[in-house]
Amino acid sequence: MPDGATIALGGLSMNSAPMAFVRELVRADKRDLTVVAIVAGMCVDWLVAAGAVSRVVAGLVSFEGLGLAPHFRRAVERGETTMEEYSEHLLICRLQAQARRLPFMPTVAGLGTDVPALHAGSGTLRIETDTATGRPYVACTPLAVDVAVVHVHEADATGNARVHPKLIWMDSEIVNAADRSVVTAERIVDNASFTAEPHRSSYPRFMVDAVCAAPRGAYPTSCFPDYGHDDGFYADYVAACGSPADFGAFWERRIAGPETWDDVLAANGAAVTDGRVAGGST
Amino acid sequence: MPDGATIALGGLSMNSAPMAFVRELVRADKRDLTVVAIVAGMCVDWLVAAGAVSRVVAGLVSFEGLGLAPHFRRAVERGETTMEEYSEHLLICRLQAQARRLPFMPTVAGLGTDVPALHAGSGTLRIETDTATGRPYVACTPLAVDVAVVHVHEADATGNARVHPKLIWMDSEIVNAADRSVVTAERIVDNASFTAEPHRSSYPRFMVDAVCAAPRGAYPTSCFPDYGHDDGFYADYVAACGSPADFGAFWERRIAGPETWDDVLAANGAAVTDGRVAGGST
Amino acid sequence: MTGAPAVVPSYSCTIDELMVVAFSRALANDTRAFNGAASFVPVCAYRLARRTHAPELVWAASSIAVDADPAVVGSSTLSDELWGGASMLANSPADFWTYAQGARYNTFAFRGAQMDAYGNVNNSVIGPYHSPKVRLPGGGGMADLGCMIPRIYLWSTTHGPRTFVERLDFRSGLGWGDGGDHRASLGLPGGPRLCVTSLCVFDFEPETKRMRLASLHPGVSVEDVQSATGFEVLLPAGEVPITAQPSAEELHILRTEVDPSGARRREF
Amino acid sequence: MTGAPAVVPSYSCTIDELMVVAFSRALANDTRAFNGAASFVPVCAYRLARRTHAPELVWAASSIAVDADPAVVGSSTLSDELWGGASMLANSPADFWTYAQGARYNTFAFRGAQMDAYGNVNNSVIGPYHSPKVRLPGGGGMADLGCMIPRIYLWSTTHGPRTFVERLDFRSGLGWGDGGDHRASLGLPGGPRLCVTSLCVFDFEPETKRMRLASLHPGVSVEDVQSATGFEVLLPAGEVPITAQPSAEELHILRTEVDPSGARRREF
Repeated sequence: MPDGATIALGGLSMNSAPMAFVRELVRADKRDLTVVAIVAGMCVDWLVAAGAVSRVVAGLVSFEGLGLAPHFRRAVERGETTMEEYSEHLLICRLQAQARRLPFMPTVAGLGTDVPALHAGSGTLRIETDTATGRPYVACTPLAVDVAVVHVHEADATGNARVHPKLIWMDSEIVNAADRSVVTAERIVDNASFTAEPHRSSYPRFMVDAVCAAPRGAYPTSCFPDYGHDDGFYADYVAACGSPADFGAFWERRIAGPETWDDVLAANGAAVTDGRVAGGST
Repeated sequence: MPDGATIALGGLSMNSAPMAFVRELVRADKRDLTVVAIVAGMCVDWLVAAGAVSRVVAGLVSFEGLGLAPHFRRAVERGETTMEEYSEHLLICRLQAQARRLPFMPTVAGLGTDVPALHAGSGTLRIETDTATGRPYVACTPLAVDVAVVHVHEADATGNARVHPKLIWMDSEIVNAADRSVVTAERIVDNASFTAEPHRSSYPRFMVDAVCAAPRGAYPTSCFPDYGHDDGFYADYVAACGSPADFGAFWERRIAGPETWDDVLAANGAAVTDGRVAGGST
Repeated sequence: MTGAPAVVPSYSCTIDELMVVAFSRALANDTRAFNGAASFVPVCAYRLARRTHAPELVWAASSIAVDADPAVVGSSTLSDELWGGASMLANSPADFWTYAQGARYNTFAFRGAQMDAYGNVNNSVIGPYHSPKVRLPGGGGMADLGCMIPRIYLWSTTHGPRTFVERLDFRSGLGWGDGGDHRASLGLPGGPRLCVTSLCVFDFEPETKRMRLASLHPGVSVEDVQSATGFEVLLPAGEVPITAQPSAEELHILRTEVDPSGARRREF
Repeated sequence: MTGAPAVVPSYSCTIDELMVVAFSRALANDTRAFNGAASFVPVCAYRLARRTHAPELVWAASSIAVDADPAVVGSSTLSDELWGGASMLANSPADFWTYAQGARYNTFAFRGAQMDAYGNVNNSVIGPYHSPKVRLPGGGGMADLGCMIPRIYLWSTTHGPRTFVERLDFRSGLGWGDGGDHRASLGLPGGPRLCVTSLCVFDFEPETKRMRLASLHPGVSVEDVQSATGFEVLLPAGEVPITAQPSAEELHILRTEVDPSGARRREF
């Protein structure tokens, strides 16, 4: 993952983001990344806080009812990071055009809004008119992605992977579009686990280039049904963002400083157990 | 289902066609139907044999290695039935354009072949050029469908429906495109069966307008894992097509004549049991 | 972010309850709805309607869990805590977006940091787009679903002149667009039906498609609404009615079955 | 439907085995293949290659069952009987067609009632399209996958002049199109690599993209092939090799593990 790469992150809002992987990017001191995330929050904020991101390509970046994503917000307001803003579906259509090797995907999404005009210059979206009906549509051009990273419940050593109880969010869209894909998994299991229930597999091995074990690897986002998102972490994070000194300490103690991901979990009172994470802030 | 309607049939080749429903159409003496079927065989041949079909909209109609579909073949050769021929994916794209209320879906499928030119006059397919890249694509226009009929393993009284072990073929494409949908089901089950495993549901109740119990309703096509297709029926059917008299007798005895669907199964030695249909011709 | 005047209803219910009930009563039996993030008022309204006058109403929790009937509403309207009792977990790309594009789902509710008289919303920036005073989260699915879904509902728990503005700083999501037949001219179905706020209920004047007072919450005057609204508020012919009081049954169901933990108050 | 001369190989294997092995040897370790209906020769070739020189080869039975490893090949190559041992059952619209369009599946084999020198195929009609002598099944996915998949293989168990024609009555599926750079000019990846027939193996001359003799099955002469072929057969520089004999190991694996029931002979 070189500096300057375009990396797409899975998950949706406070659910199933590949946070353990994101922390590794933070610690590897990456620079100038373009981060594609359809509906995101904490994962983008960590990378922006680390100074790793020059451009965010997204439909939404927030902590839902728990607040704005503070570093994302500030970096864009200061012009330090570019927000290349799409809507969810316009971004999905760009990813689908890439995955399906189409010159564009058409959609009515975005018509009448100010979103398409943001991209008239770059040409990534074009408003066109159907020749037969005269109906307008938005032509969404392919979005190239170097690496997609998604978090799953189980994977085998060859790359077969699955989400429990099924793949519901839009992670498959980034995996399908990306040149290479990395899966982080709560558990590494035998291939026999897949052949026993092949109808439950989410990704075949040939769509996955690397697999990493990452128990509780989506923390502080959820990986239900195993664990929910950690409200307390979000609240503490937002509170710490009130002052650079507070945030520096928080960042060092609870995110970037601990040696291993297990240490991060321990520092947040969210060590791997059988139960769901409930609260968890230390 | 009025005469002249456009009806889409689910299943793929020798798998999971809604045959019990098709037989009801035969017995109801329907006329002038347009039948949409992506990859079909016996279901189309029965309707053509009954004189119910003026137009077939399909990618493929055959009995695979067991032969051509004799009535379909003859009716098209005689000009009695029109074959509006697409490829699988061109047809899927037309159905998707309809389902998604798009003016067209683009694809590279069909480029360089003679298929798009078949539809230049009607305009249902158009070869266009992407304005930005100069790449050609086929614009597939919406295909309106009055009623889709698909066969599933289980449905509840409200219309929730599922295929075991999962929906693999393209039936969802016709359900999504159609104005109304009918599900025939091997078993009617309680809603609790769906709420217990909601990740396994194939269609939500609001996509289904009517549910009919039809045990072994896909016979002689398969409904695996419950039962396979009946090689013997196909062979007997093809053999009977050698002479009108033979076929008349076969048709009356084994398809159109029996009073109920259970009687059809009995006449074909394929009565509902717990095992797979094996052979089965009488 | 709001300059809304305090409203103390003279009812035995709170403003969140009044809003949920007003929203709920507007929902027909053939409603097929879903929800996004931080949508407690709509979620409670859908659940309440289903338990009262609209038994066949479809609600897909988080756009995923069809016919969910959870015991409680939790801290996120995208959490699986909301999915209990569902008959189907739909896949977002293959199922949800197809149902939404085909208007199989026919009802969606959204709100923005700014909303204009035509029910368009801004959730992207406050100030100039490229040097914003506040960078907001982004429109998410509003630009999509505003175009695809025929029955759009808006709500605001912060009715004030910074929310209801004459001109959006950015149009993230489509309501009636420029008004009149603009939306239809784009080939798009339906449009916004109601906007339920902390002061009143707006509908949309049929010709211009501008917000029009449909009812005032108890204790709120036309002048209160106008002074809390950055655009000219259209008035109906005749007297403006008072938003109907929730029934005892509605309140009981809302408080004990639909949202016993009071999650709806998270938005206030 | 064929005027092919009888071929009696002088080997201790049958023609179906020779064809399967020749096909199999052409498959690289990074092959990611799937199959459609009545595709016994390709199915056996994929399975054999995976068990011999291409252990990482992907084969999705019926385009659905990824990495299937069934005990036997049954009477249909679309039947679930073929899906045993799979690691994933893919959904056709959401998964298969995306993988195919993106060339994540990179290998497909098809054949037609007619094939031309450029590897284009006809499975739609014999005779004029609108008043056909024979209405064939239709191209199915050939028009799609011929355009999407970079590594196309053709096979024919009925090598004769009615199958290999100068001019197709209808082009149902795309090979090298009009030859030369036609395919690339349409923005399409790759193209046909080999055509394995009951008489010989063809490859494609790199410039014109016309079929060229790559090897003759034992006992078959160049003249036999030309007289069974309706277009001019290109010859390689130098002598035409004989199709390599299957090894004892290949034959053993094919007969005992890959296809013990002899389903491959259904095509002959």
